[in-house]
Amino acid sequence: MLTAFAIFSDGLVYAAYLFLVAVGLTLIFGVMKILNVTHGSFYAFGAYGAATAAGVWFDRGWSDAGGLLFMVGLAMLIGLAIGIVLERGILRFVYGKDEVVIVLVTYAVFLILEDVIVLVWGPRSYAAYQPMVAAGSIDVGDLTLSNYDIGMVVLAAALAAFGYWALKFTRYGKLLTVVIFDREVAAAYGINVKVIYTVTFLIGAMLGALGGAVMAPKISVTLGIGVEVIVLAFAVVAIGGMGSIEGALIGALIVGFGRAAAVHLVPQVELFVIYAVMALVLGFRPHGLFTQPAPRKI
Amino acid sequence: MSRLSTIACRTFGLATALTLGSVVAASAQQPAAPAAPPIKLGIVSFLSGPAASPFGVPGRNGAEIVIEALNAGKAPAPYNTVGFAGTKIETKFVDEAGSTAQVVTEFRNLVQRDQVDAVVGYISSGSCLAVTPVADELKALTVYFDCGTPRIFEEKPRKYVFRPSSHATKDSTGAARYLVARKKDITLFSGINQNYAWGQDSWKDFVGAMNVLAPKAKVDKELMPKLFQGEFGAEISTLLTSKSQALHSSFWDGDLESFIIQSSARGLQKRMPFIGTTAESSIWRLRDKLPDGTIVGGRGPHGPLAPDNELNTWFKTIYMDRYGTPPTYPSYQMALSLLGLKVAWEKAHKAKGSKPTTDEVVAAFENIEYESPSGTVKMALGNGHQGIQATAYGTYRFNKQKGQPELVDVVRFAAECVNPPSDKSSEEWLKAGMPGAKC
Amino acid sequence: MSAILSVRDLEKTFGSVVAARDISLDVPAQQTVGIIGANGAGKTTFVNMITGHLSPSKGSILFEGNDITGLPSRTITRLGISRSFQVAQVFPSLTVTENMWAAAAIARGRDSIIARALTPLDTPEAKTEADAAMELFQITRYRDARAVTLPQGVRKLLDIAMAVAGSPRVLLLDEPTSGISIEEKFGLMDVVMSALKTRRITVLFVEHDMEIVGRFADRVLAFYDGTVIADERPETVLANPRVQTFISGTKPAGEGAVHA
Amino acid sequence: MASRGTLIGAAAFAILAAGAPLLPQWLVSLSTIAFANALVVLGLVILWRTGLVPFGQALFYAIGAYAVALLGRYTPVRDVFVVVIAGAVCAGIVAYLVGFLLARYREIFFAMLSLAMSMILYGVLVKTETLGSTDGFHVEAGSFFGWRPQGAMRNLALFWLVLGCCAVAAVLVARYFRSVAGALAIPVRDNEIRVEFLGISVDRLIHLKLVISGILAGMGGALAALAVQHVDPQMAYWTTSGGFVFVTILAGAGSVAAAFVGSLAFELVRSIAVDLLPGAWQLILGSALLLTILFLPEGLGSLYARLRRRKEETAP
Repeated sequence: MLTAFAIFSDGLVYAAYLFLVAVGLTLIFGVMKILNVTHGSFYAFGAYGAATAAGVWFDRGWSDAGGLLFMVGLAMLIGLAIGIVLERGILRFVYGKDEVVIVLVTYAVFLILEDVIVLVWGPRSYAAYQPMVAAGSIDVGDLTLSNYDIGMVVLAAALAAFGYWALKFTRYGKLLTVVIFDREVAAAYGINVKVIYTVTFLIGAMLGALGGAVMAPKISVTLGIGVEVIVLAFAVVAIGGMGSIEGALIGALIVGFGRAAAVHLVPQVELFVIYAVMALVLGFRPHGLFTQPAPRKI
Repeated sequence: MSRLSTIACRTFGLATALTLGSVVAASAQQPAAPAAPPIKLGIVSFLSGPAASPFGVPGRNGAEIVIEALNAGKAPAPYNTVGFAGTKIETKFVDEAGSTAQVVTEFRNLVQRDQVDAVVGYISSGSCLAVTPVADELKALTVYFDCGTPRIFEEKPRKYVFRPSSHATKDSTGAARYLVARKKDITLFSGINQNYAWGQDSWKDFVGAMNVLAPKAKVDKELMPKLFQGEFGAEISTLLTSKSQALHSSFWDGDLESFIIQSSARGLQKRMPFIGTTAESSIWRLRDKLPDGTIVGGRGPHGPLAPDNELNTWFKTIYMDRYGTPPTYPSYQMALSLLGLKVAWEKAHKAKGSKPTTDEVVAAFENIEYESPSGTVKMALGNGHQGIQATAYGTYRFNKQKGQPELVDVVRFAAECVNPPSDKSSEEWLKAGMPGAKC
Repeated sequence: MSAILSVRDLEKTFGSVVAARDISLDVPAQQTVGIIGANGAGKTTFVNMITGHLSPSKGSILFEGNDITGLPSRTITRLGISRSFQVAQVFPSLTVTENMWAAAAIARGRDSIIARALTPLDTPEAKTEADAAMELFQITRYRDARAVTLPQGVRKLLDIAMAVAGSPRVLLLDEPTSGISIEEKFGLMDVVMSALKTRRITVLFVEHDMEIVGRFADRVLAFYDGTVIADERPETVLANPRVQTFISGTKPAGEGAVHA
Repeated sequence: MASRGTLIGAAAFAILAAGAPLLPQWLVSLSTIAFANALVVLGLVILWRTGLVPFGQALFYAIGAYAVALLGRYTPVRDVFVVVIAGAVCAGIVAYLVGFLLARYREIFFAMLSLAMSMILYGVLVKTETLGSTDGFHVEAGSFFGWRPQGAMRNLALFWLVLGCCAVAAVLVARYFRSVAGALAIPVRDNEIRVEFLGISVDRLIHLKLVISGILAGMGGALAALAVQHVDPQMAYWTTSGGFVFVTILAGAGSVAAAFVGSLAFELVRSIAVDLLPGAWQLILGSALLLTILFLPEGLGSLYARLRRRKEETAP
């Protein structure tokens, strides 16, 4: 019983983490058909930005809650700034090239940004644990849960709900749906696809930075965190279906619960769970759980 | 078929040109021989990637200040001669990051292109294992400073490779000895280690030592999360459901700090003390977030676990002055490796009266015993190529008045107490019940 | 003589949508069959089932007496049934000659991938055949142009020429004149049909233009609501009141619109 | 028509082989690794011409390398010719098996699935403590028909071996490119439907390409293992695959020779970058890749130029 509850709560927390990390990636892929390797950099810059913000804020002894907001705010600003530079400075010149070539462009930018992090922040690690510590914990039976983790689950759920609402009921969301469905038709109907692209990329960049900022208090912010996150996010998105928000949510839940169950029941297999699930899902549903394969038109 | 098919090899000529061109460039790089050429050392350490911050950069920093002090002749006696035997030292720093093939290629470049007199470096055990046969092949004097795997000298005797820092077995045996001394009645313990060679070996050795020292104690949870996983919620829950009385971990840096923050937020350390075999390198960042009572090791008697001697005071001072933080164990390991090389070099130089050859330095290096900022180093294992040192563990306490970390109840274990004897591999020694251990 | 192509009780459903049903017919060798019908009447579904792009939900297809129902398209092609497409399917980044070489080479080799990897693409036979086909379809003067730059009509011809490269006995043309201006349509069809006649190929072609159907077809199948409502000589079919109502539009709805 | 190219290639090959003893040793070693990796790149070129980019080619690379290492560890087989062929065959068999699944995928899904496969192998290797886990283990120095050269001679012999393998591979791949199956790469990328309706299975064409590229990658891995004398799971990690894709882009898919030139250029650039700016070599490599894609499409060979033309024509 305890184990079942632990699996449930751990699964939720891990799924929340995965969803926060993957949602920006899937949004950008859905709209722009770009598999954005730079997503790992957004995450890393978000985490570093948040850690810097934490240093500035908490050194002055200001309030914890405000500190978290400041961290998230600064991280998303950094995400926005890098997003603008990247989209306006590089990506818009390669739109229309082969998908795989664009992946490589983002890979190149990712390599560059990895070293930019070293140049800006130096090769040392940063901590921003104040919000995590301040949030405290709650005892549920024999298990102690961190309130910060619970907050993360709430945030992920809110983000998923907001994303669903925004896509279904806002003007921008409806435009996005059209662009996702058929870029050319959208352009033919007078939708400014270029603006949609820019806005989407910036939102995706900010979401990536948000993921980093939210995780920053839980982790030691150090070199290489971006690399780990990319593959994880790719796997989640591939399982759920590239470009689908629901897919990212379901993918995150599957991997989250799968991994939690593995850690509690068969820790030996934990290392493969995510890739095994990915290979299995792709084996049966080549385009992920939530994407219909585009029919071949003759 | 002009476009569908491909014309082979048109640009093959370019490959030749590139290769030959770089030969010309390389030969142009070699300077005309000056009167007294400095001794060239290649220093290899992680300058990028996740291992840079905890190990690579402290290691490089240690090398920089020690070599600077040596070149100025300002180190305390007996290290107060300039450079190595009066000749100044020149360094070339190389990044260890990249594939093993790249590490080996860069090693060859240092030896064959840059013609260094010795290479000092390597943090990853994988790098050390890969470089070792190449070093012997090239007859290049190579001193490892941080990598921990005992396999290097246990698999085969080596000629040109030295490792004054002791290997990883003592970290686990020391941890087990400390734990058993503090908690005689321990019956259940768990471990969380990264799922890669270092984590797997550390855990295996720790369990092996526990089996000898506390045969009644059983392993409960055996967790092996992925390297750099960062999120440990499920592992912490699993441990919270365990009645273990201690938790062993060889986590380092990012994973260590993430785990400490996440687990202390959920009160794990109130239930079982945490034994961190590398925790020393993180105490200056974690400060009051590292729970009091954590058992801290530092891969040997380094940092706050180092003995109180003149060399240590000197090293701490120059490091603090330059970098603003106290040196951690990789800096100490780099310092003792360089000092060992200096001792060997000068011994060979003295015997010969002029600049010694590599083979002469190698012969002089074997079996020496010398002092370092972290105490005596004995090149006792692996035919005199592998150093052993005492080790120490302590219990963490954050001193709120001083606002500084402290280690209390520090216990020192003599080198022969935690290291296998020269005729046994670590694994055999632990299996046999640690015979011949002198404590 | 027996039919080269026989279809029995063919049916295709997509979920609850019935795209084709109750189709049974025989096509004798070297006949030219026109297929007419409004959009969505089941013409392309019919062609897709014969050529293996769609697998029938029910019924069978016999080619030269062998059951080919549900075989993959490439096997059906190798057996001797080729097709062209409503939107010309060519290799846009290759030249016309290269397109023809590719088609000729694929058609000639054995069906083993290993053998394919050992045979050069540009054998003299393949080249000769490609040249002959380009000559036959009168596209030789475009031979060095990239397919993507071709005018629509030439692209259509190339598409059909590639389909013929495998020396099929039966060829299905899916709207060969779609996207072609009215002035060009007849010229194009003249070229195609005379080329196919010299190769003695049985032809089934989907066409909206009744005039073209009347002129080139020996026989006409009229599709409506997924099935064949008329199957006779062109003049008879075109005079059929239901055909005039539902397909050719020469008669307003209401007259004769009695559902069968 | 290929005779001139073949002549130049043969001349370059002869000059490299004959000139190797005159080169500094570090450069011989570097070129050995570069040309071993070039075989992997050559395999990627085969796939890329069809529009497929695997992010998991390290799977086959690692299999080839581990095959050699395991033979050395558990059997008395030491002959380099035997072990290299064994490595290539093992990788080919694995490629054949995973090909049944992979050959059905295209575009990014192909990339992702191949990545998943290589990461599973990575996980298995990391879990295998008897093989040294992430530390990997030593690869026995091989013999050449009983001859066991040492030191510098061994490096030279290995270089000649790698060069020989490259020459054979170059000739065979160039032949393959002219064959029906090889030449259909661009048709498959352009229009799979048309290829199917002309009477050939696209999945089987791609399956064959996977097997060939797997064999090449396995051979590259086997040679790299002999040259480095060490194998570790990192060889199966996705960043290793990423590196191969990187070189493929630099090289371009235009010709067989591009793979060799590109791989050598990459190793030299990386080595110089590490030499000059040890803290920022990724920045240099990333910039090189970015600049190549953005400004030097012509340098990438004919396929790239064609791809771009096609995209310009179809772009909205």
